Amino acid sequence: MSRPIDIQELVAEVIDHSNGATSVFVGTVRSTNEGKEVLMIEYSAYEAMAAKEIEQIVDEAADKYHVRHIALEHRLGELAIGEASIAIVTAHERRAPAIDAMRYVIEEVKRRAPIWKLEHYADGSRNWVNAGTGQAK
Amino acid sequence: MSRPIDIQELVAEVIDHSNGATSVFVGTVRSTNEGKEVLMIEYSAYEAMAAKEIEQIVDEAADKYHVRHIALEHRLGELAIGEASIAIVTAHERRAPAIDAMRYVIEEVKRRAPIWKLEHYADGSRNWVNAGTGQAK
Amino acid sequence: MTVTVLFFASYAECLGIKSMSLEIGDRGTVGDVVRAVSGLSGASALPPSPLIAVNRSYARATDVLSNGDEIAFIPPVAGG
Amino acid sequence: MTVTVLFFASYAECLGIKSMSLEIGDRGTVGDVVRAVSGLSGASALPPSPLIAVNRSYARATDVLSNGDEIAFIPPVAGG
Repeated sequence: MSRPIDIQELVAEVIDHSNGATSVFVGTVRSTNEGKEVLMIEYSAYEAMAAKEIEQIVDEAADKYHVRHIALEHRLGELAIGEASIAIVTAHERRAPAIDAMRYVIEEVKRRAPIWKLEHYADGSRNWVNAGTGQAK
Repeated sequence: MSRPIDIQELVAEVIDHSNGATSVFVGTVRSTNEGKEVLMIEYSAYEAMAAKEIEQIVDEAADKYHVRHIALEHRLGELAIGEASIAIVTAHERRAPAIDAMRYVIEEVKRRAPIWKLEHYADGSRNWVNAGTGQAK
Repeated sequence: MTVTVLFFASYAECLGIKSMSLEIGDRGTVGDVVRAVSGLSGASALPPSPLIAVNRSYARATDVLSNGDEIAFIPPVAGG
Repeated sequence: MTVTVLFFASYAECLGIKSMSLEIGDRGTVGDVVRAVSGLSGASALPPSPLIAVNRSYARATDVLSNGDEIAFIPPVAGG
């Protein structure tokens, strides 16, 4: 979780000659959020539960869309602007299930995985993303 | 169009620090189609029109989802099993427009771009994909 | 007037040609070109109303052509 | 019986603690733990019904606890 995400490596995990479609989602740290200039984001998690929840989400996507090939990586710790915090790769014979499964996994990870972001801004302030507002990204 | 698609390079084309989400679709040559073992696929196109149509599709996606960062590559010629025939990369501040734009582009390219596949099978036969059936993949 | 007619993929294979020049009457339409082509050897393998592009844009049978237009017969596409 | 209570992110910051051991009565519930925590210094910053996980699964206020359970207070998540 502490080294940069290698997308090619994740894609390689799902390679199978029966697949005709690979779908990838990469979440990266944005330079601005709600009008404030972001310096970096500190990601933290309830690690044991996050791992369990993510495993369950992947299993659900596999069942729901019959997608056997799903790879996911989520980083924790301090991430700079432009760095990838999450990458999801799905592959399937056809494109619709690959894209649907990818979308399901990112939506559910954002909804359920116990992971938090502490944004540090250029003006010296910091903010727990979503805390208080309960507003989903 | 004749060298392998470099996904990292396409992703690099859309990198912008204002973006928090990158979405990728890669279409690859499958080892079987409708129960037949595929050896390779020959892609051909009405190149001038395909380029124009793809440019228009990208413009439509940009307008529809307000996604400024879209990169696309489509290969022609003989492709082996597992090789990428198309890659689409979109990036946006938020994930929903990035994923929607990616999906729009691949659906429309498959529906409208004048590109054809001649599948060569292990049993020595060959078939123009979709020809006759008019069935969309 | 003269137009260029292009054939691709399975259509080029059925007809045995990739392109031809065609002399048509003034205010000739896409439909006129389709009828002319339907008389070619191998054209029975083409659908009665094939997809047509004029100057690289999809067109309708009633569209009127101009001298020098490029008319393409587009088999069912299968890109991606 | 004894349960372990975990706090994360903004909750850990408000309370100034990341975990504690809590002694509760037999057949104590998630709700009992939430009430006990609401008496801690800094707990006013927590919502009245925070999201709770028991042994790494989301739980309800009425769920009955067992000795040794791990109860986690989950702030609004923001992964991805």
